[in-house]
Amino acid sequence: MHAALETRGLCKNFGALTVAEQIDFRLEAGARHALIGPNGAGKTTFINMLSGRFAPSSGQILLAGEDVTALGQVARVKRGLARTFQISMLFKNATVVDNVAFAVAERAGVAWRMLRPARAYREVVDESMALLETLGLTQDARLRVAELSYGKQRLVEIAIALGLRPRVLLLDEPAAGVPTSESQRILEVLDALPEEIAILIIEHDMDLVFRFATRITVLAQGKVLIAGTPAEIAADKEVHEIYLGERHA
Amino acid sequence: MKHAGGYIADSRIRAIEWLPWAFALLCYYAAPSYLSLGSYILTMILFALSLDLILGYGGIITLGHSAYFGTGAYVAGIVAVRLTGEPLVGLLAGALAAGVLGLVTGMIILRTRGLALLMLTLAITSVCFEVANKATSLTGGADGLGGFSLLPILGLFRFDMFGKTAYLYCLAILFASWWLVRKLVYSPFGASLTGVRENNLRMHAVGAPVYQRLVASYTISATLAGLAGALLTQTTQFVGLNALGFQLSGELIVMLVLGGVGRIYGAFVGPLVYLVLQDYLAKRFPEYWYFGIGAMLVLVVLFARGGILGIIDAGILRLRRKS
Amino acid sequence: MRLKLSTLIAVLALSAAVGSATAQTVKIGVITTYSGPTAGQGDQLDKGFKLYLKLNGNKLPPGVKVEPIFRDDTGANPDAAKRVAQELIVRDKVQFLTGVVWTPNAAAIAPLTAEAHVPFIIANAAGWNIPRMSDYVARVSHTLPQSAYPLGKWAAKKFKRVYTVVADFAPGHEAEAAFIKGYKDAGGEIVGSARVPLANTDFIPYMQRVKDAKPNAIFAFNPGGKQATAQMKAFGDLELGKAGIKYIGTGDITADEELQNMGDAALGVLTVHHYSAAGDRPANKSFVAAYKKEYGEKLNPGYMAAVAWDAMDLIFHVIREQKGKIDPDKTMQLIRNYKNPDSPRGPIQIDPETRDIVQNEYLREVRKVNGQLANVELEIVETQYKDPWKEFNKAK
Amino acid sequence: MQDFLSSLVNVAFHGIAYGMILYLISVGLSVTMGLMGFANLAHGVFAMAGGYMMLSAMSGLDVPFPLAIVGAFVAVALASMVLERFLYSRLYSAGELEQVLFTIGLIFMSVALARLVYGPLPQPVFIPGYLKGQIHLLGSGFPAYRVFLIVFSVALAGLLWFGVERTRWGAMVRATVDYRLMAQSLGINTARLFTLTFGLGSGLAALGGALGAEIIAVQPTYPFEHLVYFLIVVAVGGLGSLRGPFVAALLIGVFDTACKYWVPEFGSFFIYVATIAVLLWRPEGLFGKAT
Repeated sequence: MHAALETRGLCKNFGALTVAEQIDFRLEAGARHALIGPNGAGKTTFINMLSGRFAPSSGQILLAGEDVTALGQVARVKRGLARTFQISMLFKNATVVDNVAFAVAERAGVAWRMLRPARAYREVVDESMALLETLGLTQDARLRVAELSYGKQRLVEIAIALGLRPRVLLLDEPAAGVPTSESQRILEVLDALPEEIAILIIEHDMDLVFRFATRITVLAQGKVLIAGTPAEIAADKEVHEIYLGERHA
Repeated sequence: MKHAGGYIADSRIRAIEWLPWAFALLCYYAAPSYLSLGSYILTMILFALSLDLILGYGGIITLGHSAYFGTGAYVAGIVAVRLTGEPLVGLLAGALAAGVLGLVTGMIILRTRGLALLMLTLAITSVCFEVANKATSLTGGADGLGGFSLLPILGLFRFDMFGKTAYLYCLAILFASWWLVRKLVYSPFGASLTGVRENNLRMHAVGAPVYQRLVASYTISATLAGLAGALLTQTTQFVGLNALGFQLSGELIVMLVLGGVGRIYGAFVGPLVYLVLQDYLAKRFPEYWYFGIGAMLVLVVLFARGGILGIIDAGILRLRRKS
Repeated sequence: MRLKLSTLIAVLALSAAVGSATAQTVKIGVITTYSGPTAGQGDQLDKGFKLYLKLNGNKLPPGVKVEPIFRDDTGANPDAAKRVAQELIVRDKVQFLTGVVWTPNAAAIAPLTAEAHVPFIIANAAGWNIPRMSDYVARVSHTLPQSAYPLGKWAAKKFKRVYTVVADFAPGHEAEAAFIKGYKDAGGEIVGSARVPLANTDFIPYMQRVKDAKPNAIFAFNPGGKQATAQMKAFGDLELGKAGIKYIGTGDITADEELQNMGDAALGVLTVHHYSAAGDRPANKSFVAAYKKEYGEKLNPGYMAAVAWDAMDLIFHVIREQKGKIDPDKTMQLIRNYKNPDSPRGPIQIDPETRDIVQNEYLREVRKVNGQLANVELEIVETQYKDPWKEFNKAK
Repeated sequence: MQDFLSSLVNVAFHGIAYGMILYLISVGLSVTMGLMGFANLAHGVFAMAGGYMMLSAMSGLDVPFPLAIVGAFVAVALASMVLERFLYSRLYSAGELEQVLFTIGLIFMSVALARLVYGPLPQPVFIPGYLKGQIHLLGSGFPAYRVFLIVFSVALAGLLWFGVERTRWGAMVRATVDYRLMAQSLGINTARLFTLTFGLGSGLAALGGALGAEIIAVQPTYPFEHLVYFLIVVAVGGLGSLRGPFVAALLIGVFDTACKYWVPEFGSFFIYVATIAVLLWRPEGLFGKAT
């Protein structure tokens, strides 16, 4: 059985700066996997390589056993890999439902159609609305994204990714910058995500990480420090020192 | 900014959308001595509409759209001189040539962004300019291409010197183009262009072939620009090098932004206001008319980013809030 | 079937003419260049027209007034010029068109005047065959062969080898062809020819090329203005004069309004042309004095200002002859027989056959007069001279 | 062969002189666009203003040439700083499109104003006697004024390089170009830095316009006419770099002069083709940073 997503010896240099060094990583099918590490550990760069936004300097990326290292973002999305962004990367002046529908339309292969009005593609609109409903955004569907609260914008991020019906979902700090009043809602949404989706999450909120993840990888200075169950990580001395220590001390 | 299109937008033509057409017909009867200016305005509206498709929907800032306008204009002129005086043949040939050029150049330049893209569009139109300047036997060079005459449209409607036929001809072509652009804007394709403009990176991340889609919209836009150029040639029975100058591209952006970007009707309002104002100022102050144009631009950018339609929107919103 | 522009416009223009027969206000559409890089040339026409209107605007029969309408064609921009002319004819219902710096613009306007029966008095655009494009065109300025051809003949006696550099548009091509014909027929040798794009501002490379070819003289034509200055400066900077190369050309290259900008490099340049602000005819002296009084002591009228003056004089003449009731065909008849023995440039007349100007061509040299550069007239090379090109290219 | 060599030398010389003018005018534009991300198409306005200032100071007030040059630099730099504070700064957060339009508007207005004040004709240029004539070197004569131009511009380029690479101000500019947010968090007053840099860039343009008046005639449509060349220098050289515009201006000056010399009938055709080629090869310009 292949891993949903796997990397072998993944490296990335920006000039003299090494931000990823020999990363071997496995994301099992249906996993709830968290990637943690201090600022500048190379977490977002790692996600960018996985999603195809950056090409790695060396190493391999395998999606369900298939080598996708040379493929672009579009091809990886087609193969079921979706991601969200750390800072909201939304279509700010478009409506909430359009934000989701852009993704759904690409997946459903109707985005090239030129002659019938978009609204006539009921299946796209209905699916987008249904997604918004599961995230509790039905009321906001017709608003422009820029008019939403930040917490709701984070939910739209997730909705867009789900519109692609991914088998692997990369979540880059889904709760970053969200006030506690709204972060609870995000956690509920994460908990309710379909089980068959393999999820890799980057998050600084340790409470969220330990409640959500069944497996944790710690990244420091571009290298995998340790990987294990939440309990193993919580018990690890080194992790405590460089990372958790500063919080729990 | 309020953009037309999207998955919940009602794509049926609203009553108010017939207003420009009613107005255009009214002008035909009410201001017969202004028809040559009118034809020019209609042509520039079509040109602005073509730009709106890539600027307003694709987010591409170009100083080189006159390359396609000029190509359409020259091809229509050359067809009339060398092949046939049938207007529709010239029109189609002009649009087709511009479309092909748009496809080829679009494929080359749309991989870049920002300043590089702006400069590439500028350089391409400058190259076209130099080519037309040099290919004297075909284009007349700096002297321009004139001295051809056209057959009646479909063998029925002769071009007259009042510009009546020309005006209605422009109106008909503009109407057809508007209908097409409207379809595009409200289609999933148009929606995806909005997505590209709003957030290019995110569009990649949802698996959209952004480059291909930009090339497609660029080609369509170039075709429409070529159509506008061919119309200009046929209604004035003359083509000069200015049709390829980057100044024309600059003026075009000015007109479109003045009206409002990315909402179809900005392309109608902008050229109308700009050209009527220019006509008025140029007559009153032939030496200094561009001061007024410049001041207007600065004011629009500082105080009315959404252009004239943006001001109207804001006004309506305020009225609604009060009531 | 060939679609001619409809005769409807003619009907309109005629009815306008009839309508205005009682109104007694004669509308004159003036098209010149007010904006863009070549606004300087347009300004010359503007100044000449306005000076005439100011000093002579009242010399009309009682009850007759003229209303000039000034419009901008933005430079060598034929489609804009054509649109402006069309508007002047259709909307403003002008009875005369005049002005026009640029040949391409005039060529675009001429067919309209044929349709609309509006007399069109060209005040600069020199392309030789424009009057043939419409029976309603007359020209008071010049053609390039008129000066370049006699210059060629004259140059053959003085210089063995000549290099030609002209602006790359119709008048430039005509100047080149006429000079070469006159020069070669008289036995001269052309060692090279270059055509410079109309938008060019840097003449150094072209002049370097000339210098390297080691001719005895360089023949130049450019559309005046800052190009004339730039070319002259390049000539001076590269010291072509010291290399034994004489600078000769049509009067455009030492246009009076620009001459002071050219500096001492211009000294000794030889040109053939029809007008010089330094001409010592009494009519010219009073014209130059009036010009300086109006526009400033430092400014000299160039040939375009002088021609604009003459164009307005011609229009006033035909208005007076018809007592303000303008009939296009009668107007053209009067124009064909127009003579002015006392223009600032000397005696002029319109050739009844070609409707082009007949005038003296002077050989001039740039010299310092009272500390200022001036085109000093040395001799009349051709007296009451018609456009030679129309003789060589007889209408079929 | 001798002839060919001498024409080669001449083409190179005049190309370099022309390139240096382009460099002086464009370097400020490169810095403004790179540092502030502002697409300032109206940059040529400052060059034109410099030209007018110098010429009217010399002809109207009999100010000597060196003083007129300095005066043009200072006056335009100050005036542009006022403009930056009151107008440009309001558009830093706006999109490229707004900036383009705004600056086109400024060009239109300045063209009309220049015409109103100075008339449509190019202004006469009088260079001082000691810069006239030719300097003879290696058997060829070179116009003294252009030799002066080259020497002066190279010296200025060196000074600029020193200022940016070796001074605290330069370090702040470089830091801000690379990491704007970080620079702000480090306590660099970016607003003041922008104003100063903008003033310097405009002042340099004024210097270029004034010194180059002999070669590029000063007249109202100046900002439009030469805009394309300034932009080409900046785009080909790369944004925010000092070396980029220098190399690009030299290349363009020499290439343009050479094309006009050897294939005069093609005018500027090859410049545009070369620009397209460079930008396709390196969209960020020869010395720009890849994004």
